Amino acid sequence: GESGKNQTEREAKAVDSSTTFAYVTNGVDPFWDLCAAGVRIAEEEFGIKCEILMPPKGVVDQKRMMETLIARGVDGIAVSPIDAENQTPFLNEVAENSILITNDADAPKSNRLVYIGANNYKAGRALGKLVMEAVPEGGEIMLFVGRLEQLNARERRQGVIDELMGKPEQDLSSLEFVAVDSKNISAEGSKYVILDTRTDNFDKAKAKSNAEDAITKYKDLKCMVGLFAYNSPSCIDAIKEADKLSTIKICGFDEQDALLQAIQDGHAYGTISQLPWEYGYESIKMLKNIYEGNMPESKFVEKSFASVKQDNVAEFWAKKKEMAELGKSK
Amino acid sequence: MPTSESFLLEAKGLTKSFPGVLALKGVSLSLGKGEVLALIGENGAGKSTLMKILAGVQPSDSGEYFIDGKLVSLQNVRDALSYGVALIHQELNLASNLDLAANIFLGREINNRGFINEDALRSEAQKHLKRVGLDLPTDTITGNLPIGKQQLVEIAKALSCNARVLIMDEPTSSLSQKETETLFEVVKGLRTDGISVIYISHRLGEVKELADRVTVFRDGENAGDLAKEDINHDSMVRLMVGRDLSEFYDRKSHDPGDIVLNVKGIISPTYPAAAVSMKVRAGEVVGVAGLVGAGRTELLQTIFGVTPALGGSMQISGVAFCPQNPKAAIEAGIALAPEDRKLHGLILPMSVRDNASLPSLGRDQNKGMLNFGKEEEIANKAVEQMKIKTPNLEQFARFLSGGNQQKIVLGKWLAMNPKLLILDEPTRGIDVGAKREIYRLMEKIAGEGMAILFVSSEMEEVLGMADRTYVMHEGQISGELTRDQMSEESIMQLATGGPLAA
Amino acid sequence: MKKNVLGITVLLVAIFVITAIINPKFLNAYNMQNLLKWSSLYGVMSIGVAFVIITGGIDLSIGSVVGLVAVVLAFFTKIQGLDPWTAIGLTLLMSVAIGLIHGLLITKAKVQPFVVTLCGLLIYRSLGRWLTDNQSLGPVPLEGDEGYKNLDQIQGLDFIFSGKIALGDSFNLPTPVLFLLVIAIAAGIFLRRTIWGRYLYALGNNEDGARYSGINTDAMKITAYVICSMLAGIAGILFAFELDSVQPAQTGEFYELYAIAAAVLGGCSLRGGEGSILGVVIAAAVIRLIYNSINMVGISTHLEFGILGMVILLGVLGDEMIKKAVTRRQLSKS
Amino acid sequence: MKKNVLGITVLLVAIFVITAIINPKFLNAYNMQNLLKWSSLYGVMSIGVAFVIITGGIDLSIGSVVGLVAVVLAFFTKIQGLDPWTAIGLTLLMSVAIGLIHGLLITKAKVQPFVVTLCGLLIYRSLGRWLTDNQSLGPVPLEGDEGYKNLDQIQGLDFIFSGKIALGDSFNLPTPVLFLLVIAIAAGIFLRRTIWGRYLYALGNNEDGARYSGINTDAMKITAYVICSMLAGIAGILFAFELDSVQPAQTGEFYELYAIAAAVLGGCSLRGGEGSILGVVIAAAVIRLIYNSINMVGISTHLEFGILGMVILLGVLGDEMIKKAVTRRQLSKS
Ligand SMILES: Nc1ncnc2c1ncn2[C@@H]1O[C@H](COP(=O)(O)OP(=O)(O)OP(=O)(O)O)[C@@H](O)[C@H]1O
Ligand SMILES: Nc1ncnc2c1ncn2[C@@H]1O[C@H](COP(=O)(O)OP(=O)(O)OP(=O)(O)O)[C@@H](O)[C@H]1O
Ligand SMILES: [Mg+2]
Ligand SMILES: [Mg+2]
Repeated sequence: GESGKNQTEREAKAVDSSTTFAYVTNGVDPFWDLCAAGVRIAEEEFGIKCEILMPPKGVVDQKRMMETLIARGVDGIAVSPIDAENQTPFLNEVAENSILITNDADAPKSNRLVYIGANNYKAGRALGKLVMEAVPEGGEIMLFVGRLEQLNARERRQGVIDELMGKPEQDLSSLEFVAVDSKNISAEGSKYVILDTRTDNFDKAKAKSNAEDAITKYKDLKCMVGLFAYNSPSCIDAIKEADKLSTIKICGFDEQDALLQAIQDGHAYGTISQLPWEYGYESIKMLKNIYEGNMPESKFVEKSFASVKQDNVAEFWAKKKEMAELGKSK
Repeated sequence: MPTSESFLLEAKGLTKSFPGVLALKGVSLSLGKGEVLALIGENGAGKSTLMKILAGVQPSDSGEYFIDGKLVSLQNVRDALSYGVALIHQELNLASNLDLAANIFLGREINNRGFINEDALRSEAQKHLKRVGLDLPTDTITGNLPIGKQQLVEIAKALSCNARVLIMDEPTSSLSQKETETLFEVVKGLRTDGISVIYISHRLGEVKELADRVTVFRDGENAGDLAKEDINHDSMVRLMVGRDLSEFYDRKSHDPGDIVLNVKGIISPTYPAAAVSMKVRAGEVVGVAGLVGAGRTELLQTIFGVTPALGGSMQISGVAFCPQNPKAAIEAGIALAPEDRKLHGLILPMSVRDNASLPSLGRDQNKGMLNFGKEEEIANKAVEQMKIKTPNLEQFARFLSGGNQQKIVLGKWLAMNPKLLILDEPTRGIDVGAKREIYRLMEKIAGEGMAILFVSSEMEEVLGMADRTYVMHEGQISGELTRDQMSEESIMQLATGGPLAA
Repeated sequence: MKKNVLGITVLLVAIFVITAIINPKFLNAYNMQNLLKWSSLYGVMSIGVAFVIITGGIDLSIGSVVGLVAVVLAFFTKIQGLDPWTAIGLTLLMSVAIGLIHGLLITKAKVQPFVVTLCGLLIYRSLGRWLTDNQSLGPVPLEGDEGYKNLDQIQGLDFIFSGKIALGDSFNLPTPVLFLLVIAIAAGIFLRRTIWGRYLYALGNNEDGARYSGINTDAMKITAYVICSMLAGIAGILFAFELDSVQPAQTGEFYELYAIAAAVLGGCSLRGGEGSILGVVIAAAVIRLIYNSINMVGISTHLEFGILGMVILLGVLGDEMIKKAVTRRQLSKS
Repeated sequence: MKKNVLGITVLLVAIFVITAIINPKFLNAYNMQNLLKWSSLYGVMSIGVAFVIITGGIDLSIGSVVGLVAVVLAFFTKIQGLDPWTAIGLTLLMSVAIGLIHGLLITKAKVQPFVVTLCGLLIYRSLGRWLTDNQSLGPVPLEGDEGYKNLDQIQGLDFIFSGKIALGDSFNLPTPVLFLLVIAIAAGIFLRRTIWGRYLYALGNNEDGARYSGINTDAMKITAYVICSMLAGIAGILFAFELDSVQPAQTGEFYELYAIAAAVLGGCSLRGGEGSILGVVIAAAVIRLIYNSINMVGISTHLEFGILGMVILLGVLGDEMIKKAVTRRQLSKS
């Protein structure tokens, strides 16, 4: 974009201890503490200062926090925009005043310089593959998620649906979504039926009672899929208490301890991790490179994600623990 | 039946019911032009209820209401005002956060398309305040005035309506002698101007002085009318209670016992410069007289621990005592029947039983468990002893008349068997029948050796009941009078700060 | 009083029957167990807030207290490795201290309850996040955690607070139900059979009147806030063990609104002096039942809030109308 | 009245000066602009709730009204492609209707304000989510959207509601400041110079007394709720254009608490009959200032809530103490 010129025209200079970058999350969640670990590693490695800001209540807080960062004159910002599309004008304002990159969620229409992130649709498809491995014979599946207004949640959900329904891979930029309250999704040639998607507004108690109610309602339920970090642990609890571990499989997303424990114990099948610490590290490293005048070739740095199952969970968990320790703010 | 054109206002066969009460059972009332009609009756006779109907505050259930001979149906207060009918409520109804000018013209502001014309408002308000003898800046916040002055503001407010009919529901209950006299002048002036007044009071002396005619209610029905020449104390009482009342103040002298309350130079927050000392003996009835705002209620509240003393000392039966809250005072053997029984004396939404037993609960410790049998006993005893008129013990205190409410207050304290009973305006707003019962009770318990300290603004009551009287002026005790020295003149003299004539 | 409980009971039965007809699986033992369990958790909390509402006050902080207690408990057992019973004791003590502070600020410093507890809402939420650096954590330690050596004891606690007791072949009674029963009965006795309960109703109706009758109104009000925070604390412990995972920024968020809604729907008047424990417990169950029914019937989760809001509003409106009708009938009789 | 405004002004100045000393960048034009802008957005909303609080009521629904209005506006302009001015008109009409419903339920059906607006909080939030199927959307359409043909008009609106007017070289005045100014002055005049304002204060202090004076108290109360919801609606439009992004489940969440906190900190008493617009506006600015300072000084965001809570609590406590001291001095003088 045009106003993006400011960023590239910036005079390149080496980072030093007065250089400050900021890492702005999309909310308050343990996921971001794991990202923070990566930020800390980068901070140490490059000898710079990094601030981590977690807006507690959505777009408003994210906006005001970033405004303050501009007012303070930080040298670069890595952000996970909450509403990528509609926040575009503001992101452009930020991009004019600082180095702006996005991570975790992209705002492709804005003047951000780079996006670092996993393709949530692909991650969803990977999760779908896990489900197919967990219940190869097919059957009824339930999805659980915090809120469906977040793009990453929708993409993830669509990935799972498309994979299970045997649909061809869609292009991320032109995704077609299935309505969020559609029930009993099935397709010709697919052995799977996706019964419903229940949301809980980030209330863990609600997440658990949603899982319990699904167990009550669907006798032949084969697999519960949690799209947000806390969803699958809630499902595990509910299934354990209902004594259905042998009949209902669980696949999750992200890397909460309870889920990893369940994978280790064979109670859950597997999870998709976005390796959040790499987000933090890569973002800061990217900011540093741009600051020093090294623009990357591509504006889209796709990050890998890991599929964690019983065979590799021990190793993964050890790494996660290390990162969690590091991510604690000082 | 055609209505006589000569009546400005006429009500016929009005009925009104409330949950559980039939307050008016078809009452009638008429008012001529320039007439001062006194409306009297026992507590709960339905006087205020009828007045609220006449002033558009509440609708009647049935019956007819004529103004200028025309049948009217009022929807709200505004309608009544448009017919020229204004009501001064029995209870204060001012907005305590607004200033005097705002209150006087509340709802009738001088305005230009909604914008208030403050200057005009203030100068008009000033006039009306002067009329009732209040010479205060119009921007005084109403809540900062003592109750008596607020009552005068209410009257000024009603006068400012330029009403043809002014209804005054117990306007003098919290006025001083002097303020009452000012009010009388105002009422007489209104009569001369051809304005009609309905005047409600339990003070029969006032009625005699002012009224052109008296209408009497009993139990929501008309009990009779008295023409000017027939108005006297006995005739009014007879119509009100349906029989003659013998000797009103029935005091025998007792030999006072030991000193129960000994107050030495206590200082209360309202008058920090004045130290008060007094003694009350067992079996003695001690009065405290004074003008409104003299600090009598403050004194009682300090003794009772509501507003702890800032200095000085007190003894109860020789034991030093300095209550920080009413609980401590009650534990030391003091009881207070407060001036404002609805606010301080009772829990209106609770039953007669709960109210009567409330202070006793803590004393009859049963490891904190309620003893329902005992409660029942206390409440029954109070109802019997005080002759409380209530359908049953479950009745909410809210639904009883003022006199019966006061009797519950007294009953709950007598159940505690205190050493000292303090009464603040024990008969304010209470009808003659109940009054006499309260006086009898005071006599009886004093005879049994209880010490009684009471505050009263009714001269007659002090003269009739007290063995000894302290008179207060601006927070100080300006004099102490024995029964022989007590007279209307001597009390007034001390109450207004003058020296006692030799 | 009885009439209020009647209205809400009819509502409970009506929703129950309709849901059972639409989806008979609603009635199976597992679902009933869950319904009982959640009703108990929210019930405990709602009883607490009922005490405060009866005195004419309000407590907006309980959601944050639930969160903070859950966070601190997990912090003690998992990160500090504290003896689990000591941890329970300390967290309860903390919740009592919170109630005490509320009570003192309200009675002695004369700050309005709404303000005190609104600030509490903000402060405790912040404290929990700060203490754990916003990491979600569960009260039951995992291998390698500090508290792992106490695992047996903690699993014992886990059973006490979120276990199930087999009754007959297929029904397992969730232990929170026992907590609710004990607390509800104790609260009911306290309110209706002890002098202090009477004092609470009296001061809720007329504080000055109660003080003039020799009641130490400040002490009683403080007691109500302490009971409220303590029950929020117990609810916090129950939630922590039930969920096995505590999120400092989210656990308990908005629960104050549920609890207040339950108290109001159950017949408490926000003007004070009115309300019964039975009504509140039934109302808490109604709210949980609505959630359960929405899932059972398969209504979109977007509409949950709205349905809940409508039911509360109609419930309160209906109650008001019943009361009016009863009064009118009494009138026409007399 | 004056004393209240003094206390809060001192607080404002103190935080301002301290922050400026710690981080002089706080004073730069860009930051001042933002501070003014956010203060205005929250100020508009807080003025609305002040009206209701002055009558002795409360409105817990404004956060949800802000959310719903923002959602519906974006829905109209972006998805339905409605004429933008019509869209603005319809959403304002909706907010007025909401206030009217609140007022009628409170005055005619005699349901308590807390209950009515708590149900409102739940219902409107749900409505917004249901209407948009819980998708985020912005009021300004993007290429391909239905409303795209009205783009010029909408961008005009965008400027009106969230534009910046250059004053001098470096300072741009955000347009919401003008909204706040106009609304605050109008509200101040309404409350202090018209009969209706006087009626609101009178009925907040003594409702029966006001009715006995011939004031149509029900109509006045309804007016207060209508004003409150309408200002929440205006705030909703301002927020929608400011953020360019509306999230049905989140936009406006918790704002009722900010607005009530601002009203209380600004000198309104929840008992009714007290409060001034100036105080409320300053208090809203203080709250925004606290947020800004925390970020400027670089304090952990985990502590934001806590600091805000402490400041409000201490502010109200301090105010209480000042009042007491003044009374005592007056006493000792007399
Ligand atoms: N709002 C109400 N609700 C229920 N009962 C009421 C109400 N107002 C009045 N009553 C009852 O109606 C009856 C008449 O009351 P009213 O106030 O008219 O008596 P009154 O003659 O003015 O007595 P007092 O001399 O004590 O003022 C009483 O029994 C009273 O308890
Ligand atoms: N709420 C109040 N605010 C300010 N001043 C008050 C208040 N109540 C009483 N006062 C003042 O305290 C003084 C003493 O009042 P108090 O009520 O004790 O007088 P009193 O002699 O008992 O009169 P009354 O016969 O009305 O009870 C009065 O001058 C009055 O102005
Ligand atoms: Mg009367
Ligand atoms: Mg007095």
